[in-house]
Amino acid sequence: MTAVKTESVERPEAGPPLLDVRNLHVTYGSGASAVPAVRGVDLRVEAGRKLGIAGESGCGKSTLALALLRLLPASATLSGQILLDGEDVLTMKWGRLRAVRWAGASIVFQGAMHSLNAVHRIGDQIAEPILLHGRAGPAAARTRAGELLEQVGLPAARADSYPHELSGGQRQRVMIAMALACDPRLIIADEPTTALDVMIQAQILRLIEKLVADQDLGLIMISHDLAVLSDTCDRLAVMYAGRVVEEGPAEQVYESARHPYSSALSAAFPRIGDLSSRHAPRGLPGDPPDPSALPSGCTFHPRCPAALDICATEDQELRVAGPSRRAACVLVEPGTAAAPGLFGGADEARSTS
Amino acid sequence: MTATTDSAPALSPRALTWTRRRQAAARFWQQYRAHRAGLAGLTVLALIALVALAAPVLVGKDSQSVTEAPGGPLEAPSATFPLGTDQFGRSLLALLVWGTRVSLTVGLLAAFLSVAIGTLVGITAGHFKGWYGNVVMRITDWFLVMPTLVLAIALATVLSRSLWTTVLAIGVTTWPTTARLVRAQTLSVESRPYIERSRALGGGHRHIMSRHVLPNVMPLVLAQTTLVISTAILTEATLAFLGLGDPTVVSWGGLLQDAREAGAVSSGNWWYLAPPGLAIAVVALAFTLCGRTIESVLNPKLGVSR
Amino acid sequence: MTTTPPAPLLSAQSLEVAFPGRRGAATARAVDGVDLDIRPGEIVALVGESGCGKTTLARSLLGLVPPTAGRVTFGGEPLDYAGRALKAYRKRVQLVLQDPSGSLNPRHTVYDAVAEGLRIHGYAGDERAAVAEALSRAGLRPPERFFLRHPHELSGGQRQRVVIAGALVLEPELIVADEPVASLDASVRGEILALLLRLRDELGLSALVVTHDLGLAWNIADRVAVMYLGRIVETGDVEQILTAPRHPYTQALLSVLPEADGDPVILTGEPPDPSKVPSGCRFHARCQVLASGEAERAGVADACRGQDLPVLDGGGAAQVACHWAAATTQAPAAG
Amino acid sequence: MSTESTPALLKGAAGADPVETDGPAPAGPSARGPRTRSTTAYLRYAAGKLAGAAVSLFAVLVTSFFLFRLIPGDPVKQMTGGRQVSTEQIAAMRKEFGLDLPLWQQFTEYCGKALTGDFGTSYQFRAPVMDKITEALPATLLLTGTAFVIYTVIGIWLGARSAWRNGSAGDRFHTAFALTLYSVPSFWLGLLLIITLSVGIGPVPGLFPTGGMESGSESGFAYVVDVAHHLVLPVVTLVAVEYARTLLVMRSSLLDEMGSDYLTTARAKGLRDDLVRRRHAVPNAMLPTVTLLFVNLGNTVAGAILVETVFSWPGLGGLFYQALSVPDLPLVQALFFIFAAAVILMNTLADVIYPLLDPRVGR
Repeated sequence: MTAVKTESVERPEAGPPLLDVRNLHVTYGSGASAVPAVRGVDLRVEAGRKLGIAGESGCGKSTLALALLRLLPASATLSGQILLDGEDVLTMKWGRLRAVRWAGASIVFQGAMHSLNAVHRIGDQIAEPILLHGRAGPAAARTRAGELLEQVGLPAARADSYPHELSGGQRQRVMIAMALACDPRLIIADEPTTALDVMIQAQILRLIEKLVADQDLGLIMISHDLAVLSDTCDRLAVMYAGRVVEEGPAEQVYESARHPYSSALSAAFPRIGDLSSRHAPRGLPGDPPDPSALPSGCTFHPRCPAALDICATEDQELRVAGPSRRAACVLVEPGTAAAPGLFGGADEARSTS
Repeated sequence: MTATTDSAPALSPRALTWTRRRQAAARFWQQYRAHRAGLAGLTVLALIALVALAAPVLVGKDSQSVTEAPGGPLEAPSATFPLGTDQFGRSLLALLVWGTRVSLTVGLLAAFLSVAIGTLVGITAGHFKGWYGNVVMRITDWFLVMPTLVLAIALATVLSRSLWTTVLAIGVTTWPTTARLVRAQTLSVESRPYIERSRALGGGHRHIMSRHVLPNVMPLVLAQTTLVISTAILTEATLAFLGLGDPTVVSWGGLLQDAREAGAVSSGNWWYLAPPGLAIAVVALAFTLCGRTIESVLNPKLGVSR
Repeated sequence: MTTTPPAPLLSAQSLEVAFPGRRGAATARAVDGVDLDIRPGEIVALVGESGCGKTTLARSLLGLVPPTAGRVTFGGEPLDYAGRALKAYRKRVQLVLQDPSGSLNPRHTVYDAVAEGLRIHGYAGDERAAVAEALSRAGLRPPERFFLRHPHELSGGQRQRVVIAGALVLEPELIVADEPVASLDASVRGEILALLLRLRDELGLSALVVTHDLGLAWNIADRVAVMYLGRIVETGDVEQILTAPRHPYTQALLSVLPEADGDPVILTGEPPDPSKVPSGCRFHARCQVLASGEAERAGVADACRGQDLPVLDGGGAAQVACHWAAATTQAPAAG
Repeated sequence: MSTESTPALLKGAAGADPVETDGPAPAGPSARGPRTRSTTAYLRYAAGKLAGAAVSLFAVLVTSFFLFRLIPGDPVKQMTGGRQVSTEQIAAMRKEFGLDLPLWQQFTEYCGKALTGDFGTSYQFRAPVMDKITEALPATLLLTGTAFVIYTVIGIWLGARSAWRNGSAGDRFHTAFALTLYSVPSFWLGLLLIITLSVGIGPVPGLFPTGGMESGSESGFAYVVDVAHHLVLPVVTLVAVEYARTLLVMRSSLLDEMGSDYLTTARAKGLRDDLVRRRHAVPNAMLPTVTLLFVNLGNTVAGAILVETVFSWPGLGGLFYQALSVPDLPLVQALFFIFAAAVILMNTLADVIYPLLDPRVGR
């Protein structure tokens, strides 16, 4: 499987990008029961840039997040390259890998209730990586934990609290403070606002945006919510069945997707006030595919409203679909106008059953 | 996701139910078979059950008789008596075979009694959360803090010596564990949304307890039963060893008591002592293995807990 | 849609539900005075953040949580909480829950799950035919293929269809759906919502959809009621409320949507606590209009802080429970 | 037997997980008062538990009195052991032991005296019951205490190791070995140990004494060594049959924790594997195990009856066995009460201590 080379697209800076993922494959299990979760993904994030990864359940986005720091269970096999500051995470020795974890890149996990240890005070949990990576002594680490809490909008005195004493939004703030503890250059946020109320979600997103901008960090934000990602990120990658099927500037991907899947996904988030979506919910027939039983050809073809015969047999790779845009669809010809109006008005293709 | 359950289109609801049950049973066996320990336990149990059933044929009814004992007292193992003889000259092998019946009977009956009480109490206490549940759980807790063995000993002392006393003493003292487990499981089932859906559909107490709670606690109950059987067999042996069993029947615990009284310990007659205890351990272990396997098959999330 | 309002099918009048606090904590007034009507064939969206009491309100409309005060009427008759009458009521009003994996008993087949309602209510007709019919109505065709499946063999969307079929099989008049698509994948949501719309069109089914998602309300609802801290603070036709909201809270909720124009109004602080309902307007502590001094300029700031607002009536007209909105617009706001 | 020992507390904590999107809001941070309020809440909780324990103790007292009155036969006849005694003598004995009074009066007297620690006079030994008990108590405490410490350490250590290497050869071996020993009757194991290690088989000489706690001729340090020598076999027996429970509970609670997200967080922070286990997984998994430990301690006192009997250990268990065979009612009653009280006490202690260990509960 040879993926399209990323070199050609755009490269304004001289040095290597913060993160450069090349042809990453992740497979769970082995032999006949092997389940491919990520099937050849290329991504790059420059310092100070924000990349959104959108996708639905089973598309491999969370596996991808964990793979970036090799946090997957032993049953997973990885191949390809994950270049963090030019150094391949996949070939690192354990000691080097542990040093890179959190200091090079940290993760804001989803569902902060379970991602924090319930029996340790949050101040200690924030200070733990600082001590571990030798950034400060115990006293200084505690002071730093307090500063970090204030940075994310919580009083430093909260350091003495236990996770269950905080609300969901506050716990997510703690997660963010913890992610900043070792001044990483890259933050991976895996569904950081899932299960939060809209108002709290807006607060958290605002916070993340501000911190990333202030400290010139790279951000990878993973979410099922295309609307949120397009609002927050610079670039957007849409994943389907373990692959990136469309990638490009966030606003463009959301507003005028080139791949029928991104187009449908974006239509699933109605714009209030848009009369075409009033009393007309949009979706796709069928379900996201089970990674252990992927359809042949283009994995999206069974649900695709624009599928051609060839789609059932021929795998589609990412191709250039405009300036700094790529999409993996047979209908995409370089240079063509955006979005072949697949989801313009009310149409009958969507009601299956 | 792709199931092979596309059924012939003209089945009646009843036939559908049976098809489903058959499939479930087949699936259960399929998974059970994959556990070697469980399979070993099951094989041992099958063999022992066979021995118990065939005891009259294997060793003859008269082998328990003290007066018509075939050998001399306390003979060492020989070709005639592979495990030697007891102080009355009876063949220990024959007695061991007879003892199988008592151990299995008492174990099964006591476990059944215990689990039946425990399940009933547990489900109702979990379902009716008001004063009923509170009172019942208070009683359960009170039974739970009673040291099981001490209470069983006390009961066996108080009541007349018979197998039924042993069954009762074990059954009455071990049910609270099951009740607590079942209640916890009931509470967890009752907090699931499908219970609310069922209530919203108009389902009453009986409907919810029998259609939703019971099927969901059954795996636990089944596993618990096998585990209680092994406890019951051990407790039966203990009571018999303390001289609180039925003196008219031969049981493994009783054999051990006889051995001790006959001075087998001080004279080093290990062949008198070893086999009955080994038999108890093997049966108890076999039931435990089966129980753990059932548990991990029916409730993989619970894992092998205990 | 609301020219001459027909008699409401389901109606809540001055409904209150309170939960006693645990370990001496204050009583939580989850629903604190709500009037709400749902007319035949109407889809009403009940919108609010978590902890606002919307789920409790839905539960109490179904008789699953007894109200502390006020009453629920169905077809003009007050809801009777005695066993048999409640059971009959539950044949006519059905519940669809958020989590389709949780709302199906993992040990029941699809057939059993759908037939459960029929069995509870002693259905005399052909059970198999009724189940098949409900499944195909819910979009699972051919139904026979699904009879013997267990929930874990289905996808999330299919599970939710099974739950809906289980509700449809009793031929109800109203469905209460609590976050019916919140746990489904975005691309699957549309299909389920389209199903609800189609059921309304084909069967004349009414629906109360409880959701936190304003986009969902825009997609399928006729009317929307925005709930805050146990009260409905703004209600009216979807187009009107969602495009020209008048309550500062509704405005804030709409402004933080990713695709909203203009600056988002991010309310500070934590979600409200129903055991501590503030005096005056219950929103005043977080109100951006009061905070910015605009309410002061309109001369209502004191009222915001000290004067409780009346309960909005349950009918279809656009209403808002806000001193500032009442003072600054000519529209006949309540109060 | 009572492996299911997680207190109601734990279940409450699990059940209170705020999954519900709505309804009565979980006590948020704003609802959490200053520390003083949480302390009073804890004290109220602890007081409730203690009151519950008092009720249980009383119930046990009542049971201990009535249960053994059901034993068929006349205790006085038993005492006289079939000797010819005049009716006057019998009447005098009845009076001596208070058996001439109506049952309810015997009961109130029993309860009243029990409160002051007076459980009457032993029929068998003609001595105050409490004296017999205080005589035997140190032996029991020594035996059960030693065994408890050893099987707790072994159980927790092996349990944690097994879970962490779930499915490995070591895990399978330890689990199988523990289960096997768990299925062995303790008295039988004791007897076998006596035969092999005390009596000796063939050329193998006896290494340990067959029973008792001391040889009686030693003093000073030699006495300590002598007691330790006597202690080995009973302790080995108790540990062998008891450590499995701790191992299995520790193993399963650590297995429960192993998929947890916070462990992924810990790994992502760059922690070494053994630090992830020691600092994060084990403390969480220990919580349910701690409760079990207390319950174990309570149960071991009663569970030692058999081992004490087999090894003629001069403790409470042996005393109980002797008293039962008479039956020596006052002694049986008192011992029954003490065995149950030990369990109640330990359960209560577990309930009271648990919230101090788990920040999620009670405070």
